[in-house]
Amino acid sequence: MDEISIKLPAKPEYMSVARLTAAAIANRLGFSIDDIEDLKVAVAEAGNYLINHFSDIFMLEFHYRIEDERIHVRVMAPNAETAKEHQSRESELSLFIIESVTDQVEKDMYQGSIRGFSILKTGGGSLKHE
Amino acid sequence: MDEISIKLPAKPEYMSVARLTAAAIANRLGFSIDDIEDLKVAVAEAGNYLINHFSDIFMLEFHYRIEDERIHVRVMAPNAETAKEHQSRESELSLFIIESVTDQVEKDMYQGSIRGFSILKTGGGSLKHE
Amino acid sequence: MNIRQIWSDQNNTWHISLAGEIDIYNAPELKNNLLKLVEQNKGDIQIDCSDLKYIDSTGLGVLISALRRVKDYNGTIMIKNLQPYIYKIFTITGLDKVFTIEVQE
Amino acid sequence: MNIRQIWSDQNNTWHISLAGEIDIYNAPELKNNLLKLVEQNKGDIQIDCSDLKYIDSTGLGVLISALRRVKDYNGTIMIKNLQPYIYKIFTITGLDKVFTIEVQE
Ligand SMILES: Nc1ncnc2c1ncn2[C@@H]1O[C@H](COP(=O)(O)OP(=O)(O)O)[C@@H](O)[C@H]1O
Ligand SMILES: Nc1ncnc2c1ncn2[C@@H]1O[C@H](COP(=O)(O)OP(=O)(O)O)[C@@H](O)[C@H]1O
Repeated sequence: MDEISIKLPAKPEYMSVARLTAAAIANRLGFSIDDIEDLKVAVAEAGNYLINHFSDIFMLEFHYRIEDERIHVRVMAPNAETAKEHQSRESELSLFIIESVTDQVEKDMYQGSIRGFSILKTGGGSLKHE
Repeated sequence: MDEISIKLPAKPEYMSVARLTAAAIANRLGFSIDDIEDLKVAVAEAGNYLINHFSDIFMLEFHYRIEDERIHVRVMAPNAETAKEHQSRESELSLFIIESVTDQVEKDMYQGSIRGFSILKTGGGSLKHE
Repeated sequence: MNIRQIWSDQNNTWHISLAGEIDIYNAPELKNNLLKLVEQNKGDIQIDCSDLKYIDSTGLGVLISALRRVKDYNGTIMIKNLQPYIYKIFTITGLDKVFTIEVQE
Repeated sequence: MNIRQIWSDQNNTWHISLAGEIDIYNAPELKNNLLKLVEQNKGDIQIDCSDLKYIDSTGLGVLISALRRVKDYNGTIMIKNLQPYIYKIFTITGLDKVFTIEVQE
């Protein structure tokens, strides 16, 4: 089992880096183009959700655990505490998308807010693929 | 100043991930295609050097510090201790390449071995560009 | 992200082409652009997405928000030449029902 | 990385084309391939690099090592259509003097 971790400033301008890393890892594991795209999308929307949700978010952490054909990734906002008053409506879209393109998602809750996502993506096509 | 850090297994198969992350970061900063390529090459050769040098290397760490048009990156093999008996001849090539495509390189020494590189790359073309 | 637009008086339509990646970083720029256009000419919008490589929830939000403005004057938004893997994001979110979409062959 | 090769009896040459990225991960595979070829036919080698996107020190080492074998029987290695930014890696390391290289226009 291999592990990869990435810490980024929780700023919109670095989400492209998060996406490319996700794609590079899935590509290395021999995932299909569709599965690479799914993982990239899920990781990006998890990051988007957290950036949009907290007013005091500074860092985003991505921990990848790689086993054979499976990638587990945790996306976290480790020290974020204060949820924004107005939740952006895109957050619902993020949640929909994450659930649809992955095999399994768990939400790490903190004081009633989602502060992290544990995502499982397998290489053989997601269970919920059309 | 923004910071990004990445930890990877020190295995040849993950060097493509290291390269893509380097390229994604330099791209985000608006580096030219040549400068993106230079940073990618430097980071990859630093990783190659460390993987080739130590017999007990498990992790590679990449710390990026980003200021305006400059990227500082440290590439490290934090717990590696035992240098291989036979140094591969490609290591000389790695050192040549790193020095030529960056603006500045410092070597972090540990018991006579290079265990890390501190690399500076500016967006305006490396000093030693042809 | 790259945005180009041409106004056609003949069919009262903005022909927009979107290329590259639209994400949380550049979606605000897209929003400003679209709002300026519909202020300038209250017409229909056709968006050509042949070269669109990625759009995230933030980008979708911008399209929804533009649609709302356009509907205020009974206009329409049509999305053309969407790549199948991006169309998937529209179906997941139910937005295939909200926009008129043509997928790339 | 993608390797294709054709043997030409007429000019006693292996025509090889290298595509994609050659790095510390797949360089051993390239080495095995090249060594098998020169065992099979002791000829010259022409490597077309039109679609080569990246080569690292490990890949250069493989080429050096192949050159050594080929020189044992007085053969040559010629590298063709190298992209300028990859040629730069050959000049930095002095390998532009060791191989015959044609850069892509
Ligand atoms: N149904 C929806 N789903 C997801 N996001 C939406 C939806 N409707 C609107 N949004 C997003 O929420 C924001 C507020 O929408 P809107 O009422 O159109 O306000 P505005 O006039 O500021 O665009 C918009 O920026 C849009 O991106
Ligand atoms: N001048 C050189 N610079 C860098 N690497 C070299 C050089 N010469 C050989 N090498 C590398 O060192 C290794 C040993 O070279 P060589 O003597 O040709 O042995 P082998 O027969 O195992 O290929 C080779 O795999 C080659 O990649």
